[in-house]
Amino acid sequence: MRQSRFIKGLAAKSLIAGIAGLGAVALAGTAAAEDFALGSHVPLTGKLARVGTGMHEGIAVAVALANERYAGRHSFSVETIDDETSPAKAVAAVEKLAADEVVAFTGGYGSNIIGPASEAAAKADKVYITSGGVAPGLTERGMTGFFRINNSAGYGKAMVGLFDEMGVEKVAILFSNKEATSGMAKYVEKHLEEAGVEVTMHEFDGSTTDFKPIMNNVKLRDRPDAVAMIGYENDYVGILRAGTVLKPDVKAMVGVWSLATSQMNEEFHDLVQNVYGTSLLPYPVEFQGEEAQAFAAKYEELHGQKPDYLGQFGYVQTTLLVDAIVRAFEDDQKIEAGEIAEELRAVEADTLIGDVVFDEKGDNPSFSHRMGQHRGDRVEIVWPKKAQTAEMNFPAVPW
Amino acid sequence: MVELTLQALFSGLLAGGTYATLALGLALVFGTMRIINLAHGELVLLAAYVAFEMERSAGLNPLASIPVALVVVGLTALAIYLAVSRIRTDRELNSLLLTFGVAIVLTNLILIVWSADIRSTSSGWFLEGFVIADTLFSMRSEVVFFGVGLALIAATWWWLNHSWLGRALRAVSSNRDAALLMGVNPALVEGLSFVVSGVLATFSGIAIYCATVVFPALGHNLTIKAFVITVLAGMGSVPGVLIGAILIGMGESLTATFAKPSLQELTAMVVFLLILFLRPRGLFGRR
Amino acid sequence: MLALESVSMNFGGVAALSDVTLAVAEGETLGLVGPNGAGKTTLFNLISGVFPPSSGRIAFAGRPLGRAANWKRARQGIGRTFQIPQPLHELTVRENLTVAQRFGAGKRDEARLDEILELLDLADKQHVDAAHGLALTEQKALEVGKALAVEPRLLMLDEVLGGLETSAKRAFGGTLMTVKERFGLTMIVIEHDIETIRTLCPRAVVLNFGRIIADGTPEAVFRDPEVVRSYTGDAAA
Amino acid sequence: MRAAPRTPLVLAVLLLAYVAVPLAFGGQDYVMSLIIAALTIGGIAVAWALLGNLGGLVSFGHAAFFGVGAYVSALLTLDAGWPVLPAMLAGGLGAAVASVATLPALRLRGPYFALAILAYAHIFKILAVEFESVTGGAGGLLSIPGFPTVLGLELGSKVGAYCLILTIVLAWMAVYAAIRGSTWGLALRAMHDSELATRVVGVPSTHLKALMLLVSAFMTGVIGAFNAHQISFLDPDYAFSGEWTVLPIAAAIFGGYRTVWGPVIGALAVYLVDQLVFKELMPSGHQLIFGLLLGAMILWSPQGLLPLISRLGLRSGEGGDKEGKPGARA
Repeated sequence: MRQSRFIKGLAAKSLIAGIAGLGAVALAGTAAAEDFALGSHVPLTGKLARVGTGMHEGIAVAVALANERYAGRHSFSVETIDDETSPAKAVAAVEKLAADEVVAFTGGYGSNIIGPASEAAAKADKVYITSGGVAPGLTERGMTGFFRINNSAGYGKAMVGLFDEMGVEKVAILFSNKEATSGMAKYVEKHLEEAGVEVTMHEFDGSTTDFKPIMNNVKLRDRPDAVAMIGYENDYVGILRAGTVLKPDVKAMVGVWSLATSQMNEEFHDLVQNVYGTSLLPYPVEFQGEEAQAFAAKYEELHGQKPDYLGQFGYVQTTLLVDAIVRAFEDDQKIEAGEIAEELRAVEADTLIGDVVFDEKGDNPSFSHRMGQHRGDRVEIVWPKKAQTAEMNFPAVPW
Repeated sequence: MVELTLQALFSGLLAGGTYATLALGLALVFGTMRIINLAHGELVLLAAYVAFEMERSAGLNPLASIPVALVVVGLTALAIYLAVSRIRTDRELNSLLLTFGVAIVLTNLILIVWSADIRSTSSGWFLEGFVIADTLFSMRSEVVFFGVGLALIAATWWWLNHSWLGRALRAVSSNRDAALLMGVNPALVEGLSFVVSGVLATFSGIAIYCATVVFPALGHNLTIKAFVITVLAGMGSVPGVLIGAILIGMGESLTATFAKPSLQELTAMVVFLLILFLRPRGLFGRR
Repeated sequence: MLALESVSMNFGGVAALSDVTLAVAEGETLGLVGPNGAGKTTLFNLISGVFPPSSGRIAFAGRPLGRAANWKRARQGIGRTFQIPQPLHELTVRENLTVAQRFGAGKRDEARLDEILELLDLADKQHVDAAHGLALTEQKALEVGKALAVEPRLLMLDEVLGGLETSAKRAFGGTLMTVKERFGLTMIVIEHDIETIRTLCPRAVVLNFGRIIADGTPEAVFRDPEVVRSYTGDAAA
Repeated sequence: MRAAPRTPLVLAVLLLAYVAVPLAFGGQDYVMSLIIAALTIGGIAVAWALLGNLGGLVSFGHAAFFGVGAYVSALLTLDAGWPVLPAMLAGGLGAAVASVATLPALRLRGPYFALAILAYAHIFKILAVEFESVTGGAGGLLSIPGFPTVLGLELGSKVGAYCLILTIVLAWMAVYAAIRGSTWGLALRAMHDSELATRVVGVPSTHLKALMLLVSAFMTGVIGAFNAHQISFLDPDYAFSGEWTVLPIAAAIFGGYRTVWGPVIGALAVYLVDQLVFKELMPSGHQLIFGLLLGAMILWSPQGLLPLISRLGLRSGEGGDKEGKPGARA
């Protein structure tokens, strides 16, 4: 079943690429055409292949829905290049797409890749919008055409906010020594300590498989109220399994991205019970509102599965971009990067990922993630209060 | 403190069992043919993915998919041998490059077929805790495969020392020409060593699938770990592999417990280099 | 020139050389004989520094060699050949000599290389691939040529005449004498052939089971009953 | 003697590289980017091949030197305010100094050496993560200064960066050729198959190998520094990525690592074909092609592509399947 899904995905990808190619040709032919080709680079191979694919699928949904929304007036396509998680290839991809005269860029995963890639986009005078890199430095580069709908502060706020609401006094942070994870760990450490919470830090290598020694340290030495896990899926699984075996006396296991997802709920069902992680929407997704439902339906149609958070981010960033392009185009029938950027900066939208309002740096300060909790076959949103689908189950751990 | 140390040693011991199974296949081929099979980790990974596929599509328990995995991995190992045996010049280095190429191919095939998602068994039985005296904690899978690993090592050791084929294998490894004179066909024996290494890789892969998670890029790490242990053990020493694996396992868990978890890898690498420089024949190597 | 003092060498408990004490005077040509496995080549390896002795001391030109590396000994003036010719692979005959001269003697002197090639009858073959293009006699000549290019004071020849036909052997023996005179060498010659030793060497030393069992003129040595026994016992075949 | 008949060819290639390529592709940033990336790989491949061919040492960890060079240069420009070009040289020196730490590995035979260097690459990476105060840790370094304008040539532009990396790679090839043509080169080539025989004629083989390791590390370090300023960011995963080892090896093997041109031609061919052709055919997992290519070359033409072509062309002349006639390597 998985495999056929994959093949379908492949077919869809090549179809999109084909359309994009045609679109580029058409665009090059007639300068004032109503067909807009977007450029996208995401990792479809390499370390970040999984997350890149998720964003890629969301972008495809946004383009498909835009074609329906603007049917008869404009058409959209996206030309995607696999950057293979390599900055040099991402830069080359951006340059190639720019040469193919794409209107703007949506995509990018990993702060280290987005950095140089977005600089290449700026050089080509194109707008670049992303949700794939949360490093604060990205929006501190004085670029006018760079937009990001999420940021590490938003993730950190959610995690710290949840701990605050739990009223924990001592937290052990287990984090992977990667760029995004160590940055996030430091953010959380700082803000928890400011709130008077005692913090212990445990940095582990990405290749760690046996977390029992770390967990035992947590259990016997730290004795925290809660454990914060900042890593990726394989780390979460390892940590939680170590927890299940050692059963430290903690009140909550809290993670960040890639944890409170439908996939983790399905594949590691027992392991993730009562575990928290960032999540925009509950699962099974109760899409409320027309747009959300349309998104979910289209996602299932195109990719044969329920959307995850990666798809939502990819979708939101691309939809914001598409709408800005249309607005920038329709007043004077011209596509200008500066104008698209202006339109984006004027956005005040309530999206699938919450409010989006860009500041002058292209950051979205109002971004705040939500925290979900695995409960049975469901992921309930438990923080913030106003978005709650259920009260948090606290204290509770998988074991 | 005592509790922490004991748990670290226990965890290291169990990890060592898995590492030993992982390394033994590599060490066997290395001992027989002086060939470092850089695709060994990918063979292990392949077994894990076969188990995953059987579990997902047929609902089989990982243990039940061992026969299928044996066939798939054994044949792949044989194919690698057939390619390696075609090398005529500078076999030691060219085989390194060739198996390196095979490793890249296998990693990407796994990526294409099973995608980059992380996989692990959904069979809860393996993940249940196994606790000794309320102080030593482990998962059932770790204990089970520690036992399996010990049995495999004992079996391999017995096979090498007491069976005719095993002795032939050792004869080939010490002197190919003399073996020829004894009426042993070196090609057959070398092919056999690859297949046996595939068998060991299979068990190792299933063990890893049951205890931790697998993903396509994991193979490289597994190969490196296996090689580190092989060097530590020394050429041709089966018990050495077990002891080396346990030392590495314990070294890692002690580092994680008392120093800094992110330095685990550093410990293994430094030990590896020290052994290479100070005692290149390994802890238990002959010759 | 060369002095060995109670030199012993063990390989994993097997004694290849035991308590060998030997002095070679400047300008001397010493024949080193003995059955296979007597330790002759081991002795060369110790002097040229392929490996250090288990015990004992070796001094060259009045200075102890200690644990000096083999390439340093070449630079100090110890040249040697290998029983199985070991040309420098991937190089031509002349390049072989060039490398030896450049590194062993620390200079470039094309005229001297020409002379060596001429003396050893290799001039025609100087641009031939040394590893694959030479006949056995030529390979042996190249062995000597490499050692000469180092500009040694002591030249150790390990069966350079072995395997050659009688006439070739005689001619090459003559060449060696010329070479010795021309470059003022001290030589140690390992040879099985008693006749060769007689013609080349005023002095012969016999090794058996790693020990010196005789030392004297070839005539005296080959009459020594122990030497005769060692030969009929082991080397008859 | 070797270069004389080739001079016109060399001049033609230089003209093509310095004039024709910028004229033809100068306007297409992405083509230039690909060529720059390919030359970056090619530069490491030359350094790798120098060590492999002359030193007889196959390394599986050139990423170690690449990463050190990148970090040293980036940190000198960021923290000490050095100008970029001297910092790049210092990056090369830094890599050479780092290679001193790897000298004990010279005692090891073939595969052991290869994997020991790999261990060093791992260790350097871990150190880059751990020494956060200096290296910025896992978060890495952002906004590394780009190339300056020299003599009116804007090195920061695509064409400028291209000319810079081209010059570096050509310089490395010249160094490689010069070493190979010297008596040292003769001794180094001889060492590969007859180490003891070279030692007893006075060749300090270990010293020469060490020197080649240092030179190779220096070259790789400068290339790493170039890449850091070109991409303008670094983190440990990227700087010490296995990619900096894998691709150069594939390129050098493919082009023929016993020739001076082979590694660069191999890099251009492998990288550009991969990016322009295979990537279109296989959006995911097209690295598979590298593996197949590497395996196929080892099996059918371990001396690389050029000998393979000439062999296919001259099939009638060749008797058996014997590889590596010395003439073909010179």
